Amino acid sequence: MLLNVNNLSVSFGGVHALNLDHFSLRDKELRVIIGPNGAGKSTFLDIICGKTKADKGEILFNGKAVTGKTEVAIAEMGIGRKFQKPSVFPGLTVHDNLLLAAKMKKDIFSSLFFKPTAALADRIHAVATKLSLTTVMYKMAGDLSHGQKQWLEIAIVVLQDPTLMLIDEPAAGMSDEETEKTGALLLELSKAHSIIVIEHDMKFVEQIARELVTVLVRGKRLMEGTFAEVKNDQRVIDCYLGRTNAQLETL
Amino acid sequence: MKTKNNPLYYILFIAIFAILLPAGYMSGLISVNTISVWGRYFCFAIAALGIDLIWGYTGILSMCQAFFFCLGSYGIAMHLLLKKTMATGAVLPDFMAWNKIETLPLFWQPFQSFGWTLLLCLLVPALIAFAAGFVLFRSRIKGVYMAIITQALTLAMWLLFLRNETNLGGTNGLTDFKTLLGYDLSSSSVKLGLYMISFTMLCAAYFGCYRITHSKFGKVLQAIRDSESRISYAAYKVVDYKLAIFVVAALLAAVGGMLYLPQTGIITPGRMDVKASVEMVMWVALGGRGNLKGAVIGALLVNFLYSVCTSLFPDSWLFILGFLFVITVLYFDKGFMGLANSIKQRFSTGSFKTSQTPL
Amino acid sequence: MRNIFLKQLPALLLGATALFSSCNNGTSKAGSSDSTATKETVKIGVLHSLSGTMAISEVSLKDAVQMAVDEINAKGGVLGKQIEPVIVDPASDWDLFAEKAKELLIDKKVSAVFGCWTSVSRKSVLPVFEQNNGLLFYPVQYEGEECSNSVIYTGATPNQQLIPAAEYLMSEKGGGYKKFYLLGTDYVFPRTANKILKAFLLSKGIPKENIIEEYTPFHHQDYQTIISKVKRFAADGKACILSTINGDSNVPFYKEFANQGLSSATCPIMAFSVAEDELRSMDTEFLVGHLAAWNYFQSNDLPENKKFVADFKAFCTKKGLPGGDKRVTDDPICWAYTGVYLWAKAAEKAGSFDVSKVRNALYGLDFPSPDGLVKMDPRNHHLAKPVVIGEIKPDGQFDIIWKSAGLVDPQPWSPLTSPDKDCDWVNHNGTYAKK
Amino acid sequence: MKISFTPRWILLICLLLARLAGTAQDSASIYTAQLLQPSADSVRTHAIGRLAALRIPATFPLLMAINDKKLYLLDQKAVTIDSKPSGEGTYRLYTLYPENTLMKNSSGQPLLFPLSALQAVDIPRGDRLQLAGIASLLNLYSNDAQKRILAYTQLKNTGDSSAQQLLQDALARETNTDASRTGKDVLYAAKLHGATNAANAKAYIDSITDNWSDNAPVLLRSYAKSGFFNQEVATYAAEKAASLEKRYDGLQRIQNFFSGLSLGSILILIALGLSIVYGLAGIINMAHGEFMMIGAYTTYCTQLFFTNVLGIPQTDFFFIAALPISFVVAGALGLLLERLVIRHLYAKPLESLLATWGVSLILIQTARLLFGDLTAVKTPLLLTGGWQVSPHLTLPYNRLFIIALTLVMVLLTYAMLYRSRLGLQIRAVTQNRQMSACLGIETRRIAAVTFFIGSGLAGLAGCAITLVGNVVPDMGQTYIVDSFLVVVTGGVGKLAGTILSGLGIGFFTKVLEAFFQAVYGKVFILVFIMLFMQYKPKGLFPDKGRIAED
Repeated sequence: MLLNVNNLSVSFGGVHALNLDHFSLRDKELRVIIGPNGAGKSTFLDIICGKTKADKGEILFNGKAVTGKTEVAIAEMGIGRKFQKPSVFPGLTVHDNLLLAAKMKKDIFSSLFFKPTAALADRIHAVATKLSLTTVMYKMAGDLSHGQKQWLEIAIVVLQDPTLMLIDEPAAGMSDEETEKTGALLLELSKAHSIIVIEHDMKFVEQIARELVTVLVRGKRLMEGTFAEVKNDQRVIDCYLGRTNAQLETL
Repeated sequence: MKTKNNPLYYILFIAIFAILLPAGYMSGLISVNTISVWGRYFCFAIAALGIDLIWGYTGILSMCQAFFFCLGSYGIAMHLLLKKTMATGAVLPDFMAWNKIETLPLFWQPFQSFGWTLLLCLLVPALIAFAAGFVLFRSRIKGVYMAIITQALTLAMWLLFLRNETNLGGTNGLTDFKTLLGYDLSSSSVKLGLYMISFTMLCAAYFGCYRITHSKFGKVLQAIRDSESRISYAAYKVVDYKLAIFVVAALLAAVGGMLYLPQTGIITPGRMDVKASVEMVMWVALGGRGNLKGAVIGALLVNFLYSVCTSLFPDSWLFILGFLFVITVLYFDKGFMGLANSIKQRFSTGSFKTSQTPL
Repeated sequence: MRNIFLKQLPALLLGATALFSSCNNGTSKAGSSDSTATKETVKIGVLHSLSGTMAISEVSLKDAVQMAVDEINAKGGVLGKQIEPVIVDPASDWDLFAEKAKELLIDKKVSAVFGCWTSVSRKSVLPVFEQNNGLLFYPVQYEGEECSNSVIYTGATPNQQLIPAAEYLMSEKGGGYKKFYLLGTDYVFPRTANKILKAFLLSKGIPKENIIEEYTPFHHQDYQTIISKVKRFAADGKACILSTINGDSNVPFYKEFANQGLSSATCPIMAFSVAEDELRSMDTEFLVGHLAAWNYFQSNDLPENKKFVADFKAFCTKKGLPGGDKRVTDDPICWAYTGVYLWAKAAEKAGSFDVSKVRNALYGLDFPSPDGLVKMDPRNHHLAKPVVIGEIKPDGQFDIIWKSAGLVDPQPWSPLTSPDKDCDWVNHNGTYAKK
Repeated sequence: MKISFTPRWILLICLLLARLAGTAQDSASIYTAQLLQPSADSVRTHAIGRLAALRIPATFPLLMAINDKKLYLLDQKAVTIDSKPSGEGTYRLYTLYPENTLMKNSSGQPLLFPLSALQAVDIPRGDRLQLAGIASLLNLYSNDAQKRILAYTQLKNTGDSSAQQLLQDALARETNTDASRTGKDVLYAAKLHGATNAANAKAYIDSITDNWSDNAPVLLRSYAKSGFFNQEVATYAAEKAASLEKRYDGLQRIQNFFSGLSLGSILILIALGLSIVYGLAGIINMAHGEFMMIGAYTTYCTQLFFTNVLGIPQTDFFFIAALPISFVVAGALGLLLERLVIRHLYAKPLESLLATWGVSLILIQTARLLFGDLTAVKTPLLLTGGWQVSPHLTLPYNRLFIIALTLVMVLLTYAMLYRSRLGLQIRAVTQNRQMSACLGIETRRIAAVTFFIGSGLAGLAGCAITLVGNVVPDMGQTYIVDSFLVVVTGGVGKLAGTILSGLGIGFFTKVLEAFFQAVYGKVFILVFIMLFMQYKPKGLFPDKGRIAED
């Protein structure tokens, strides 16, 4: 197992945001996590990548403990993260965004005396092509459309070349066509990387969920299974329907 | 939109300050006083470059640059004062003799040698910046918190330097220097020399900062400014980068201070009070932050205005500066350089880009 | 694009040159506006802060200098020349003091400069004056221990203010006080003043434990802790405070003093930095009955003074200055005014505006100031003058309760703290070691 | 009632009296009369000299009036005035000789006269100097308790044995507790030193201890050192002194505690507005201190308005009026600033810091041009002096008032924020601006109202600060960095945090000040805060949850 999570819990001001008894991920697996709002999906990824500190529990990545490490150390272990809200460097060009992300030595002196190499340029170009960013290479990242920003962030994660990618709602705010393209891309990436994807869009989930899907509800793991199993599970349906009803009632 | 680097700006700048002004002095059109005054502005501009690096590029508003500036000044001042004291045959600088101090305090000892002085002038601010930065950045203090804590740090140091017991001359500071490395500070040629050194240092500092900001290191800094979390998930140690640039900025401020001292002839804690530290940031804000040219021009222009206005409009110069600050922040958030760029664009493209002036 | 700029280059260079020359000439406009261009003039510089924190005190000195200049000009000027004051604003910025001093001496070539209030501003311009052979008339009481050839100190030296005040408090008439709390703002004048006072008190047999020295930062507003210390200190009577508290800290200090139940009857405060001009619009209620030591009070009833006070009020009213006829005179104002006359008289005596000649003419020169006849020291650049102690009245004026018998000679080096030093520019080269 | 004796009449009567009896009392009458003779200089000098030598208590009030330069004639009768005016520039009068009484009218009310109605008698300095020797005795008969306290302490120092009787007489008349305490101290000390056996000495030591005066420990210590009777009495005295000192140290601690509370409440008062504005609008208002200055000048102007326009000086009404006025004026100017400048800068804290710094320069210079000088507001009579809890502990009324005002304002702010609809809207906008706007809250209006309240609170703080300090154009700068520290330490936009950190910083400053000098106290505070931020980088009460960390 690449990732092993046991008894992980965190709470904010008395509310249990996450209380996960067990979660594991194989190498080169693409796992989709679904669940209603506030189920603790993003919090789970936050804990893995070091943004949020867990109250208790352990996370083993390649057999090494992740909890308690800094974001940088975790990134160096080979975990990359794409956020729900696209997080890029708006004041830099797309090219510079990609250049900063690319895997290389990242200490001060290497940065100060960095010289671009042909191999690196090729790599950046290859990833940019894959994500249709070549035409906007020298545009400020802040001036990109929402979808382009999403792709840029994915490109940033890809260039980091992590073992495990944590992708939070990649299809949010995208057109159907873009969504499909994103799905295809994720599937391709999963050949070389382990990926955890959080998604709401069931159509998209159906496209990419070739293996297991995990359902989180109120911070707990409700069930785990193939997409078909999950789709037909009564508890999952209740949970989603109940949420819809609740929303209808409040409106 | 990046403006292409037009070498003409540099030619113009060097022509005015390295040729026109000294030539004006030689021919008697411009007094040595004016030369000295501009030499001092250059020192401010050097410090302003540091502020631009830390604030404009990295997004950390540090209000303690004035303190680092003073550290540089005080170091050189201590050396000059000891030299002068030795020349007159006394054992201690006169203010210490009045304070009934018998022996030279330990921390004054190294300043008897010029080499040590230079080293300490750079080392002390760097170490303080490192220590303060380490504590502040490690605990992820940023934004407003950073600004206020550094301002409070400056305030505390100001209070400390005001005290006579600190043995740095209290409110009177250090003054009345005679020679630097044997050159008479009051002679016109030395003043011109210091002016040229300051100008050269400014150019060197500019070049250095230009190289830094255009390297990948500079891009990491801007990335920190834009999204600190993103860059740390990309495996960059943000604390290291911040610390490095904080130290560089402190060094630039100290260099400015070191050159400032012999041209002004006095350093007092007044150089690092709340007013002084905010004003230093204002130079960069007015010139245009995140733009090295802006920092230099801002520092030169604001100080020039200050000198002129205090003579011409003693009652209303504060209004002029105050309004300038408010209007710049409100309407030209990229400062003079942003304004100049948008005007230039208007001329070159015939259409006014409103994106430059958000309302 | 480059072409446009190449075309603009000469114009820009021209513009830049214009900028610098404006920098050079900019300041002359301010001062010369009311000078008489037709007659031959002699320039003097006025270097008082007109903005910033020190403006409160220094603006009045600028007015006093201006008034003296107007009077002298009305009487025909000096050596047949009208005086033209060049007024600049150093803006309470110590570095700017040095810059403006250079401007006055090098660019404006003034014959003498009247200015500065704080010790730090004086120390800031001192090297400028020494290097450029200038002459500064400094009108404020100071800590001594300085003896520059380029400064004429018309304010008091420590022995002309501090020592008589302490002597008075120790005397039978003054209340026979035995315990002294030396309280000041933390800067060089209070520090040096208290050092001299302490040496004096110790020499008079006051035991060490009966003298407390304490300092507060500038603009200190909260005197609770200190006053409760004073209260304990004064519990067994016979204690007084010698205050060198500066500027805006005074009101909170006196208020807290009264509110914690102390009064001038139980523990009087002798202030060395509170004069009529500061009391002008202060709430004097808490200050009444406390003391101050100076060389001059507006309440001095000499006819010369009555005329001076009336003239000053008339001058301020005529010029439409803030305050108008409610303006008051005080010690520094008197000496700023007297300074101009001393310079004019010395120039007449020397027959020249040359700095060294004027300086030589100043030794031993006397002048009927508003404070009576005062006399320059025959050997150094200080002024011999009477010492007075006053009690604060509700109207912000002083009741003179003690006056020295005759003029008190200045001692720039206090014999208490520097017994081996003296200042003599006639027989020695400034400060010298006494045998 | 009108008394119309000419001096000559008095002289005649006095001479007559003197002939008849020939006692010292009568010669006093003669000299007293001579004193008031307008023409005879040498006679007067001699008379004062004689009176000083005779030391007759009945003449003391008169002599004291001379010594204090408060001798007046009212219809040719020698009178003196109270030390402080009672009413608008009018004074109560006392007759001086032979009776020293308060002058009343027929209905028993004290007569009030302005100084202009009295004829001041100017006794030359030389004459007055003759009284210097007995000044302390004279003061025993002063109407001013402070003077009497001084007199008692001076009697002790003269060590005059004949003075003991005078002291006892005076103590019998004494009405003021402070003065009586001081007097008793002197009396007991004299008796203690004159005690003839150990039991007596111990009894006096007990009396001194029970008297609880400021000076008691010093007295006992010096007695213990002198070691009169035997070691036992000396030890007894030393023990008593030690126990007293311990109690006094305890009181001193309470005083320090109070000082901390008072400084803390000033900081809270200033930081309250700052905190709300920052929390809501993300504005670092560097001009906040200047709104305080505006509040202080408003108070000053209100005072001027009351004395000069309404013509009612010497009342406390102006201050009561100034409280709401300064709130409204500062608030209104804050609103203006919000309209003109701030609304372009929402959620841009660093930009707002710079712009408002420019505003503060403008405001300072405007105040300097308008008011020019160092000014100070008269403290309302009600708030002068202090509540004397014990001889060692005085809590000044002005500071008590500020603490109370802070308490009230904190409660009002709390009620406004957590118990009103407006507060709900403010909190909503503070947490999520966009969402609030979607829910139909007029965020702009809410922001403006908040700015009004924040600036108003600063104005109120300025008004309160006139009670302890003065009014100068750059007074705001003194407090601004400190109050920002309070906000930052407490966690921005957190009411509870602001209060806690304000009190904390106030206490710490005062505690440190008691051990070190004021300057080092400040430096230490800063170091503490920096270390504190290591553990709580977002202040005492940071936001929790996922959103907070973006």
